[in-house]
Amino acid sequence: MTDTTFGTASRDRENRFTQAIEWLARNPIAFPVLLICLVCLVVGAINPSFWQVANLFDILRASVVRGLFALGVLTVLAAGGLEVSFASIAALVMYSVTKFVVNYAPDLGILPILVMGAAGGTLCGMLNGMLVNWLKAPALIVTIGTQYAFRGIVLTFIGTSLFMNIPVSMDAFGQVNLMTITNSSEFEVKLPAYVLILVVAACVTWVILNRTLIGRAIYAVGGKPEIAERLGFRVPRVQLFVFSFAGMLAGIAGILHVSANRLANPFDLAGSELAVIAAVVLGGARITGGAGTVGGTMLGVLLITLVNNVLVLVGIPSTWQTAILGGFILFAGLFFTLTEKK
Amino acid sequence: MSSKFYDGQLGFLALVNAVVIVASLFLVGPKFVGLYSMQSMATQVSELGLLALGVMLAMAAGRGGIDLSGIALANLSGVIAFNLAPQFATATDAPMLYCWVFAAISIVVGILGGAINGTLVGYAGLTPIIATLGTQMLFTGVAVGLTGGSALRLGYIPPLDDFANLPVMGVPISFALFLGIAFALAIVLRYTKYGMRLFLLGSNDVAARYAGIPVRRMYFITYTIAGMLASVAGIIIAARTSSVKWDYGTSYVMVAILIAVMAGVRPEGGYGRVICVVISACALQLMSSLFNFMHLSNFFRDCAWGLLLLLFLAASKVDLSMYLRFRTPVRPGRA
Amino acid sequence: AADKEIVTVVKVTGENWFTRMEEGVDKYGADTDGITARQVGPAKADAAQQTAIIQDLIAQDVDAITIVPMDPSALEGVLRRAMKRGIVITTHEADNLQNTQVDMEAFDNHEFGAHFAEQIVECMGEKGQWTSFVGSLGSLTHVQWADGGEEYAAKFPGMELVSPKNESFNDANRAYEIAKEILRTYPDIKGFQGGSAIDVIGIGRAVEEAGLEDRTCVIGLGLPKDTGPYLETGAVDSIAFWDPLDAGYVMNILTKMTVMGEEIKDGMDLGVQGYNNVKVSAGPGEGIIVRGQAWVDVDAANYKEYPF
Amino acid sequence: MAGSETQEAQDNVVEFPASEAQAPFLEVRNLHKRFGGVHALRGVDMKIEPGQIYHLLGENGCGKSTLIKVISGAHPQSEGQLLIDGTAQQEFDPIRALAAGIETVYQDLSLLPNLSVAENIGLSQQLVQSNGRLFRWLKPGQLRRTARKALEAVELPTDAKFRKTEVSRLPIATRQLVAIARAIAGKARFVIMDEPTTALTRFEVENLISVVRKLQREGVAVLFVTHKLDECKAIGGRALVMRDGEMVADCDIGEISKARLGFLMTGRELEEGRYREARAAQTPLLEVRGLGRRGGFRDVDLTLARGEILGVTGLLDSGRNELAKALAGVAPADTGAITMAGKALHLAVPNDASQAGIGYVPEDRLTEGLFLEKPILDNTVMGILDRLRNRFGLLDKRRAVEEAERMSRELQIVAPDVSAPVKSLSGGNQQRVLIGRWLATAPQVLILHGPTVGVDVGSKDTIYRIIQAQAEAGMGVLIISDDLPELLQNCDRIAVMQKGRIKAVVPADEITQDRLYVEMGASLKGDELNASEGAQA
Ligand SMILES: Nc1ncnc2c1ncn2[C@@H]1O[C@H](COP(=O)(O)OP(=O)(O)OP(=O)(O)O)[C@@H](O)[C@H]1O
Ligand SMILES: Nc1ncnc2c1ncn2[C@@H]1O[C@H](COP(=O)(O)OP(=O)(O)OP(=O)(O)O)[C@@H](O)[C@H]1O
Ligand SMILES: [Mg+2]
Ligand SMILES: [Mg+2]
Repeated sequence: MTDTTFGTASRDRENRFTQAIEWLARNPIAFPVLLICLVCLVVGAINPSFWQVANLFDILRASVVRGLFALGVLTVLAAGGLEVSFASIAALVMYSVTKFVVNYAPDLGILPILVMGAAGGTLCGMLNGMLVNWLKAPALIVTIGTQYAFRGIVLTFIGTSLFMNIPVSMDAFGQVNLMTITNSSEFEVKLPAYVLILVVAACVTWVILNRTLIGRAIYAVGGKPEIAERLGFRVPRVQLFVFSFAGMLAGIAGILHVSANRLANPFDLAGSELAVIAAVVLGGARITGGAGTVGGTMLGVLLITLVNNVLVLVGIPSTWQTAILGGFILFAGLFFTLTEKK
Repeated sequence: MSSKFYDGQLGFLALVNAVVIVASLFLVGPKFVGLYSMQSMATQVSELGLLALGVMLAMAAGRGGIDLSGIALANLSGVIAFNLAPQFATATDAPMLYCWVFAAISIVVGILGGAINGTLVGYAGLTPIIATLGTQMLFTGVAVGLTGGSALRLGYIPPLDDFANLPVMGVPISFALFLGIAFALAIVLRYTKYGMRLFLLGSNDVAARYAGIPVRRMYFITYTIAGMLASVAGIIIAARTSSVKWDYGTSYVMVAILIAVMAGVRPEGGYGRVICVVISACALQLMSSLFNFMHLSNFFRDCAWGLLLLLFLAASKVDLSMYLRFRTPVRPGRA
Repeated sequence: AADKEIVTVVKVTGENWFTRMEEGVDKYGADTDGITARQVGPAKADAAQQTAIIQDLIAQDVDAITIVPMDPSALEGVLRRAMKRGIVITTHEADNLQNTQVDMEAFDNHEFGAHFAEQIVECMGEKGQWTSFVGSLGSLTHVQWADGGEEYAAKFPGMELVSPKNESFNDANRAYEIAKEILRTYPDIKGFQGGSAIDVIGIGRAVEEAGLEDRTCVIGLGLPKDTGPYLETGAVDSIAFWDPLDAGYVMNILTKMTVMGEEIKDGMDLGVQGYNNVKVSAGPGEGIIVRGQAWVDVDAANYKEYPF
Repeated sequence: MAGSETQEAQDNVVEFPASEAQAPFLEVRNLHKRFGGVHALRGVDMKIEPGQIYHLLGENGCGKSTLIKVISGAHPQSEGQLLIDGTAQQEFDPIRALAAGIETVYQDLSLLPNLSVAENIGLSQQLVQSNGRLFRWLKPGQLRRTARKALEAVELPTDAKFRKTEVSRLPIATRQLVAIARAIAGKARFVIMDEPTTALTRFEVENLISVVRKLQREGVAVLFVTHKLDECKAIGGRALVMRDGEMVADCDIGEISKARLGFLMTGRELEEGRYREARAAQTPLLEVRGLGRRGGFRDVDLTLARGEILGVTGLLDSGRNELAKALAGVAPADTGAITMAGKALHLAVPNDASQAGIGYVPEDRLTEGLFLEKPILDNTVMGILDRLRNRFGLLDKRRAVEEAERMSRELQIVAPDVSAPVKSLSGGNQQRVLIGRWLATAPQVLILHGPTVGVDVGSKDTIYRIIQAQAEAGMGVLIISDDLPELLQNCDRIAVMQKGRIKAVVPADEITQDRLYVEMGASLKGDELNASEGAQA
């Protein structure tokens, strides 16, 4: 009698565990949500000053450039590739466009500058796409190559020196705020307007991925390229598109980076690649392609930014950030592998 | 396990080396090929070469294999060895003992770190990119955390310094060690069960499993060896710079991949030769030093590396062996 | 006889600071007969790459190498070998390096730090919270400035140093992020002492965004042109620097003297503003340390006089 | 583009109404297809008329799938012409094929595993409407309607939850129905189904046939690729028989005997190929008791004797494949016991099986069996590396080469030398390399999973000879296959599986092919089936 009850109970538990795993496998977005809640609760409990609007604003502001990169990486990853040249593209585009505008058209408005950034990024991305198609090598290795090539080009041929006299329109754009709050200790916290660009980009990416044929084609190619090809999806075009799109986002991100920091430094952004890929992976995109959502990616970006920003609040020296992020990635990798095997 | 020693890739790489050396005679003069210059390049090439061998192993094992964590682990093993070695010996009283302890701890850390990668890839089934990306951040992060981000000085420890730089019969010790390790690895890959199975595994991991190859253990061993190679590189770096730091050679991740791809290691797995990696590393070092001799900007070098990587990827699409094969022994008849 | 070749190796190529230094190096080469002078540096602020460059220079058998080390301790081995091969080695910003013949410092680093702190203390009215930045804890001079500042400020009981020696890793954005964090953690903070030349840019931006230009005192190393906009708004109150052009020039003067076997004496006049009465002391190794008094204070009023 | 061509073609129809000269819907002339060195199609001619049912028959690997891939635009032809409504097609691709109304259910189903059921069904239609251009809005309404209609036709659920399920989460039979639903979702004029019934139950097959009848009434041509002759006969229509990449017959399926069909397909009499007498079981070697694996099979009891060849057959979902994989340690069983010569075995990974002396030649030679890039040498000696050590403990390359050469001599492998990469060999030779690898290890039991899939006729014979010679020498051989003539030719006993259980074990010389079909539960001859079910009950 006791034996049987025990038996059923444990089977129930096992069932519930399997069900939980199943549910998580279908809703990978739960993973970043859980981690974000966890981090917030722990940090908030240790240091209540975490709960202020200022923090939220800062995290949003710091998420913009990383978020744009992540949307590009997500798109490429969904189509089954991995792109690591985005930071170099952004550096190349932001520095050359800013330098060009300063020297030849210092009064240019922000809109044309953004368009130039987007166009430049698209060109670089297109090059990536063509190379991946043509060389038939893993996208990771190809983009490692272009990463160095782009970086080498900007530093060899365009310039190396940081300059502060960025075009007025860019400077002004970086200073437009949506909201300004003066907090208890009398200093102002501002929510910059360029946060909206990330919001727009996320919406556009979402629409592309979920509401257009190309979006479905991206996932189809990321899932099973041979079958997608047989069903009439033109794989080379899809690849060209995703790399160009990622390039375009990187170009825009570069311009925003300059506007926000009010200086143009060609050495900037290099080295931010891993954190971005980490964000996308934490957001539930599969590194082997064919899966990943905009929502998850945005949450992944928030999570990374959160970790970067709040560790000092709980007395963990910022030097341990990287280790914690590494731990998160491995955790995510293990978690998703486990749910996938089920 | 094709028994031919010579192949197209090998010939091509040898040719690249020869071309660079000849070009250097015209571009910068005979100083470039002088003994000291050669020794200096040899000391520089060892650490890169070891990391590239690790990348080669990971790539050859297939399943999208890659090891992004090599240089991070090299630095971490140096940092941990720096912290622990004084427990066993002091550099001032027993420099020789200290060096051995330092090396031993480094290698243990390297093996442990590699084993973490191996466990993640082999037993937990993570994609190598994710696994080594995660461990790269973890290793780097731990090294940063332990050092607070700054360099730790070893000071002048004669045996360690000699190890990095002293030539014995004209060959720097670190370079000889690199060659020795490469030779041992080549033998292992060519003449042991492990080696032969590794390349089979890389060319088709499903078939390998069906054929009874202990696939998970193979991945574990392979990444562990890669970790060990990284820690040896870490020792050489520590010896050469008399210090340990978390971010030495951050550019090496890419350069090691470049060397491996140049050496004809297929990113899809299943193929790679140690001797080609060694020669390819030498070619890269020759070019790098030549650029320095020619006073070319280092940014140009980055650019050149990127383009070179793409070029070699393109070249691997074209069958070079056709043009480079001097003579292929065609065995008559059939089996 | 053939020209003597002096090569200056800097931390990283392309940054404005070292671009300005290159002007000094080139100027020295042009001014001086019998000397070719040039400057090289790695593409990335990476100690390993700097070492590789020096190794190749040794192989090229240049006559003298003068170095601004990324990380002095990483260079001991390679520099010792260079000296064994008879190459003259001089350094800058590395007064703890053993294997050098001459180390040139633009000034006494403790004094320089104290000079910053003096201004901060005065600006803050001798009381309140303040903090200090360094490029990295490995950058010895930055640490010495921070220490010098700390010692000076310790004389004023009202001054409270919080979260000292934040590392910006020579990255303005990183300095900005840290400054924001500090503002949030210590809302009453009033003083910031910058370390690396771009720290003040990052700090200035954070201060400006928080609307705290008037309440805070931001003072540190900086370059006039880069910092100009923040000096204008008052987000950065004052900067000091030594002219990298002069430093490059003087480094080469000292190197040439060493190559020629001339003696460098205490109180010598090197013919460059700020180095008219150098102090010579023994270094930690065989070599000597030569110090000038070459810092320049700059604020909103006079930064335009310096075009770099 | 393709749309306007179809339009033109329809105008033609108006001009020449119902005359003899009217072009068939689709015609191929002298079609060749080469994959590198593989000459898969060697001059195929074929006509497809509207409203007609066709059965494309032929041995494994004769080129059936290749032919339909060319017709559906998935592969370009190497040579020859493809005409639709009398118009020769240039640069034919999947989009044009779909636009022309050619819908295909591939053997591998060609479903996109990470997309939903509805998307798998409806996306092609939108792709055709946009003529392959991708910068178009998705039409969710159309997607929903199309999916619902098509799912209804194949009697799958039509609710939103099912439509949004990812295909990778569906069982194989449901996937097959989804693939069929996709084919009939659009405005099809010609539906091709490559072995559509392998995973289906009898009920689902009957439902499928009624769908096909409906299509036929609407003037749609249907082509089945199948190995099940009885099923073809029950459906009726025309038989197209292929052999070795050529079309050898086009005739009415009702008027041709099965024996004749078999001869056309294989080019030989079925009774060929038995090189040894069947014999009664002697010393038991491998014993399986109560073996089971969740979702695969259960309560399996089997005994394999020394020197015996035991066949296992059944439908795709009968559990035969899972049983084979469990015995090979690839997908281990979770209940029951396996003993080898009286010793209990625990097979958790393939390595355990090979250590225990069980060799496994997998079904999919190319992805699961061979290392295609690697030479014959590596492929054959990889199992006996321990035996090839010299006194330093290192591999003795010379002896390895000798071993490999000996093996390729014994198995008559045709290759320039043992350093030739396996991918350069013909299918039959590839299979012999794979068998040779296991023979080199001298296993006690050899499991052959579909040993002659995709192997040409001549090679089949050689392989049968090898298998039977090994059994003669005392090896226990287990053949898992759905190729009934193959089983009848080689086996001493045949175990038939149905729904995960062993339904019957019969001596091979006491059973006919028809009878086997019945046992498998595959036959459509209603009476016979009912009778046998009655007998069971
Ligand atoms: N992509 C390819 N590359 C090389 N060879 C191929 C390819 N596809 C098919 N083949 C070969 O072409 C021949 C015909 O194969 P196909 O798949 O058309 O046979 P089939 O008649 O459909 O066989 P089955 O009844 O097993 O499905 C086989 O020898 C096969 O190995
Ligand atoms: N299943 C298959 N997979 C791949 N290629 C195949 C297959 N079957 C045949 N081929 C290729 O088709 C070509 C012609 O086939 P054919 O059956 O005449 O082979 P063969 O060269 O006579 O050798 P064998 O009789 O051993 O099969 C061969 O060169 C072979 O490469
Ligand atoms: Mg102020
Ligand atoms: Mg087929």
